[in-house]
Amino acid sequence: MSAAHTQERQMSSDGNPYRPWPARITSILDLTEKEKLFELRIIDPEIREAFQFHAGQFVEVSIFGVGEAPISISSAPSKQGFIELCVRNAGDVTGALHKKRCGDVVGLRGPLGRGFPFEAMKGNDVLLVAGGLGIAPLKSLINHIHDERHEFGKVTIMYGARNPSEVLFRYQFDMWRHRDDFNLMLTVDESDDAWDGEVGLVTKLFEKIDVDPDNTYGAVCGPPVMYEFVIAEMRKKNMDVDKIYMSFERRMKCGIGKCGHCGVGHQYACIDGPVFSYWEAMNLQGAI
Amino acid sequence: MSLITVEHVARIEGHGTISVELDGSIVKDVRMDIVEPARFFEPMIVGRRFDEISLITSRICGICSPTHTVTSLKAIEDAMNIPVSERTELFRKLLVYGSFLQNHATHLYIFSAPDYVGLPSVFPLAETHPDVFQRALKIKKAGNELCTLVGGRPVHPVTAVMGGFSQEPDPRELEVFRDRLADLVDDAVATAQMFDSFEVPEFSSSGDMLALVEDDGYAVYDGDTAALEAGWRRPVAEYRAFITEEVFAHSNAKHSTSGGRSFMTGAIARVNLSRDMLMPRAAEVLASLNVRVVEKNTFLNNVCQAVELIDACERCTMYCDRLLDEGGTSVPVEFEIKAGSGVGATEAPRGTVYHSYSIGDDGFVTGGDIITPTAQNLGNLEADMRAFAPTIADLPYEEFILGMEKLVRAYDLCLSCSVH
Amino acid sequence: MAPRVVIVGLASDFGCQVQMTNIEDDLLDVLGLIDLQYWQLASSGHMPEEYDIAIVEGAVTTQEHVELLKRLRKTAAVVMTIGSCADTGGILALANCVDPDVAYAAVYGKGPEVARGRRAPGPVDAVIHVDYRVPGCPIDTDEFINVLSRALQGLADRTPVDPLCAICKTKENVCFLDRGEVCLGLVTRTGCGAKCPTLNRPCTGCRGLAPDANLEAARAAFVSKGLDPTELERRFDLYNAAREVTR
Amino acid sequence: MFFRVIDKERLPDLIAGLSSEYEVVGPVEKDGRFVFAPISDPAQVRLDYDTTLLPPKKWFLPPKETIMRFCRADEEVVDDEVFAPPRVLFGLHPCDINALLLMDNVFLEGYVDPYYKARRENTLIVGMSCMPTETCFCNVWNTDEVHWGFDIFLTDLGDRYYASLRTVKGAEILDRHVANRAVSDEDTREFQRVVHRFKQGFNNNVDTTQLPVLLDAKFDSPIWDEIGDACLSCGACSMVCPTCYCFDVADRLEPDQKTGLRIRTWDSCQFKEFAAVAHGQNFREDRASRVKYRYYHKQWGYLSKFERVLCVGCGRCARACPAGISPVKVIEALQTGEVQ
Ligand SMILES: Cc1cc2nc3c(=O)[nH]c(=O)nc-3n(C[C@H](O)[C@H](O)[C@H](O)COP(=O)(O)OP(=O)(O)OC[C@H]3O[C@@H](n4cnc5c(N)ncnc54)[C@H](O)[C@@H]3O)c2cc1C
Ligand code: SF4
Ligand code: SF4
Ligand code: SF4
Repeated sequence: MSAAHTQERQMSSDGNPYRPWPARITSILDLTEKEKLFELRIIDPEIREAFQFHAGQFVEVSIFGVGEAPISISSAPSKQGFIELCVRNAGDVTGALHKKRCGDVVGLRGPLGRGFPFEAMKGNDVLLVAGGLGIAPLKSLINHIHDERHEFGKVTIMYGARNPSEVLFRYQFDMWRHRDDFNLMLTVDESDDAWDGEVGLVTKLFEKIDVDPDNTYGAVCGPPVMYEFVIAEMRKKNMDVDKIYMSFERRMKCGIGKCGHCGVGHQYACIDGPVFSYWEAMNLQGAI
Repeated sequence: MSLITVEHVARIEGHGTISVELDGSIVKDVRMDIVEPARFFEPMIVGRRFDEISLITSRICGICSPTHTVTSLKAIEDAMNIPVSERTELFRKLLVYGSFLQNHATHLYIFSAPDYVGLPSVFPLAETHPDVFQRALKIKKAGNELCTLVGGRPVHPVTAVMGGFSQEPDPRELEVFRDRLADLVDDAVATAQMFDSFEVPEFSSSGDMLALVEDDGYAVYDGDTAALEAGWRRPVAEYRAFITEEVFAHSNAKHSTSGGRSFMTGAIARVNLSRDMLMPRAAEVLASLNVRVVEKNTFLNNVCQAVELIDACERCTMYCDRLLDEGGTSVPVEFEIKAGSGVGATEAPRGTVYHSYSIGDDGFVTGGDIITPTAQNLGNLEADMRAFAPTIADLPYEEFILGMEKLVRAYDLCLSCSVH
Repeated sequence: MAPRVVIVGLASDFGCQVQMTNIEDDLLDVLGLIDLQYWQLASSGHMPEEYDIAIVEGAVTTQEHVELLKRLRKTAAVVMTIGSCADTGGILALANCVDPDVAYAAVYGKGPEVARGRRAPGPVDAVIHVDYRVPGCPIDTDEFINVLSRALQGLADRTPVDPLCAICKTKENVCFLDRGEVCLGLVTRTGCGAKCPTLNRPCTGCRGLAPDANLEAARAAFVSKGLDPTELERRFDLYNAAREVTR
Repeated sequence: MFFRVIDKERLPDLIAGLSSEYEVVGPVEKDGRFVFAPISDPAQVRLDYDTTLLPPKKWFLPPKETIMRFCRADEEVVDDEVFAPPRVLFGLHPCDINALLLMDNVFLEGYVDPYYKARRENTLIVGMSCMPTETCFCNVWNTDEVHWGFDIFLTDLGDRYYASLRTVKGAEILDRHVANRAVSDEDTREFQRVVHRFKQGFNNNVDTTQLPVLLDAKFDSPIWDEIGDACLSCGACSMVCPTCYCFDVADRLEPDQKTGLRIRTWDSCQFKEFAAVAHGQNFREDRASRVKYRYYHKQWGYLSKFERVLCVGCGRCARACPAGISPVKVIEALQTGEVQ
């Protein structure tokens, strides 16, 4: 299953997959106090054009002097010439990235890893469940589905955040909310006066939906604690173990299957994942 | 009555405060308060094993750590009757000289020179006199690297152990270093000439001068103690009999006297007592300088340190040659742990340091005593300060203070050593 | 604007400050990064009212030190300790093993009380929060420059938490335990490049207890190598007598 | 493969000859044990060595290596050149050669690691037969034999070596630097006798049948806690292991803070921070989970990808571990439910 799904072309033009390409920050949007959305363009036009990816893949963002961090691509694969990264300030690299300004240059390696099985999902219903920052990779998938909406059946999006101020991509949700071909459900753990959505854990939303287990794909991404409960709900709806997909966060240093940090069970999250089916994940000891 | 104090005098190693009591422009009293907190090394080593002692006492001073290490090892070897090889001694000498090079360069350029060129620190020299600044760093660096080559690192040597060395430097590196030391002689000469050109006040210290002496060399690693004016020479094992320590209320460091008289130890004492033993170039330069034969002007301690730099470079070149040519081993000698007492004395850059220990038959230390050069010098320093202050009392405040600081710094005090 | 830095010494042998001057080749580069406002060892001048980074050497042994540290913490955005004395109490904390009055009498006899406000020697972080640390007795100059660089960039403190043996292995040293000698590398904080074992001397624990050390297992390892397990604690006291561990 | 025979006393000719063209690295004595180090005189080479402190991997993946230099101002790599001098590794035992083949899977498959690759390509391997020691268990993994991954392999027949020539280069350098002759039937018979004696020499024989099943089935076994309690998390096992390849990457600025280096260093899954991510989450916080992971990855994770176990039975970890944890003991503990 593993190797075949990974991108195996050597990334950099000189054949050094550790060497980042310079990329320019072309826009920065403050999403919340801790998250910003960056738009990046690889400076070399040839490489920029050649940069093709799948929803669920990630890049290594490099800031020289600080280090590298794996970040999921948030924009849709159908949008070319740039990528969007939704980044939470969580430490050294992400902190340094947050200090960058529009026009600054950072390093980029990728696309890396195995994304969601977009082709296989076609012709089916899709149930997407995100918690917190987990919306970052899922947004790429949602956008991609959006661009090829006619290929899919029912599309349900569940998204839970801790409180209204932490809800990411509000502008997008406001757009999708008014479309009847997306069933969008938002919930927060703690609400405030202005909040008109649901209150409670994301699992609560399952009460409100019907799933056709024979032709529904699931895609889940969120903090580690979330998976167990969301999957239990999906299993209650009789969804197949090999049609539920999830994305894993692990420590990564190289992103290309060498450094060993992202080992999860018998696999590596960077090249065998970060997206795994639930069946695969069940077989990864210590994964969930 | 007014009281002038200079708290935490800058550019000396450790914390001390100068206090001058004035009645108009009449100097009533002058003191050097050592506020450096006591660290209790002597009681600390009691109950520790013989092979840990040099690690502990090395931490008396970060500048003369190689000397404390070597002195400590010698005292324990003396107590347990352990002879060491000539090769071990040569390496130990290199270690001591390494600390001379690094210390003298630091003291002369970083601590003292700014006084004579009217700067708060040496750093501005990097721009105004890059050649001088680079020379300072070059000598200092060579000292550090000599300590690193032999001891494993510049501060607190690792390889010097009881009876020998845990590891010897690679002969190829030793060879490279020999050439580098030979090269350094010219920089040392330039240093001596520069300090000789600085104007110093006419002044003569009232105390005696004590240093180690040897019949056949410029004593640094070993020897007897000699007194310049009292004229005696006695084995270091008797140091308790010829040095008396006293406690004073204003100072965390004790003061020493010899035969009831304050005395000075350090480069000036060594040059006075052993000038005939200097290496050729050092002797030649000394003869060409303004320093007189028996020199008791404390301020000239600086020039004497510079002369010692020349001597150190020449001498270490010779030692490297011997280490490369003569065989022998520095592998630690086998020994039996036994009870005993012993004394070790070595010349630290700023004067003679004495360590003595008693060891029980289990190898654990039962008592220890350490006298550092600065502790010996403090009494003499205060006497000098008292004698010198009135001669500059009518100068404007800033200049008066600078004058006093210059005198204090000339001693190359190591206050953390003094309060150990 | 370069951050304003003060360098302050408590009770110590100045060894780590000396090490800071021992970066001859890089001294000017490093000084170029900061606005050095106060360094008693190297320059005249007074401690300023305001500064951004305080670098502290030495153990806390007097009440004055405590006051000084509190002042530093209030003023400085970043406090960095250098050396074992500041980090663990270092060698000076060995004095804790001796009754202070006995110690005092041993040094000063019946003479007047001169040691002001004596306290049992301890580390800086027992008094104030420390942001960055450079452990070791003395500090390693490379590590110092690196930690300073991290502090200047606002990166997280990355004082190592693992024991020494791994790096010792990379130096291809024959393990002291296998030679029947006590070595403290099993439990000592890594980061020195296994300096001592590589110079053929067992580690004496100058960088303090590795936060992730397994003391129980280390004692068991000593026993299996035919060594006295109580020597582990006794030797470890050398630089770490102020530590709090369950014995 | 082709075979030749060399008289034992002629071997120094080969080493000296190779030294004229290559940096020759071979086993030399260090404080009573052995290391692979550059050779300046053939007499230094100790072909009777048991095993070396560090495996040959350091010549391909150094413990600390600058992978690129960068300039901070324009976020650009200024140099990522690989330094790979022509080198001969002389005297490698079969386990170590097999270990390199396992490393190749990681560094030369998928994304190719250019640093490892350059050194691998510029290095010739001369293997050497050995006799099992106390801690060897290469027999368990069938890594006591090696059929490729070397240029020349020398089997010690007492007064002569039986040289197996695997590559053109190997045949060439042998011919060029040392007198050799064709193999006789007697030579081959002696070769077989020697190999037989070698095979008889092992005293570790742990049962490894269905190891992946055992590892999965016993994933939650308290055995792991017991082993975890004994582990010092010192990482010694990973450092000395010829097949452990994990590394860390960190940036270091030059003192002027303008340029810097991206440096990779050997890392170990036994270190506490190895699997830690942001927000205080650590996927392998406790020792037991880390020890377990090492064995799990070696004997099942790697196997699932490359169809081989990531261990060659060299026994280095067993010798290096202060707590005496070893693959043999761990497998036995899993099988018997008891830590010996
Ligand atoms: C496939 C994948 C996709 C991801 N996608 C996104 C995304 O879209 N958006 C996003 O914001 N995040 C994403 N992440 C998470 C992101 O990669 C991490 O938050 C980021 O790597 C943190 O790096 P940093 O340098 O900012 O933090 P670090 O400075 O590395 O610190 C983070 C934490 O890691 C630990 N740590 C790191 N290094 C060390 C060390 N040397 N020693 C000790 N502890 C250490 C500490 O616990 C620290 O608190 C993703 C992760 C993965 C694996
Ligand atoms: S010598 Fe010391 S540091 Fe090195 S491996 Fe052995 S115990 Fe660890
Ligand atoms: S080996 Fe041990 S004693 Fe030596 S420097 Fe490192 S931590 Fe300190
Ligand atoms: S796990 Fe141990 S025995 Fe196996 S290859 Fe690594 S060091 Fe050798």
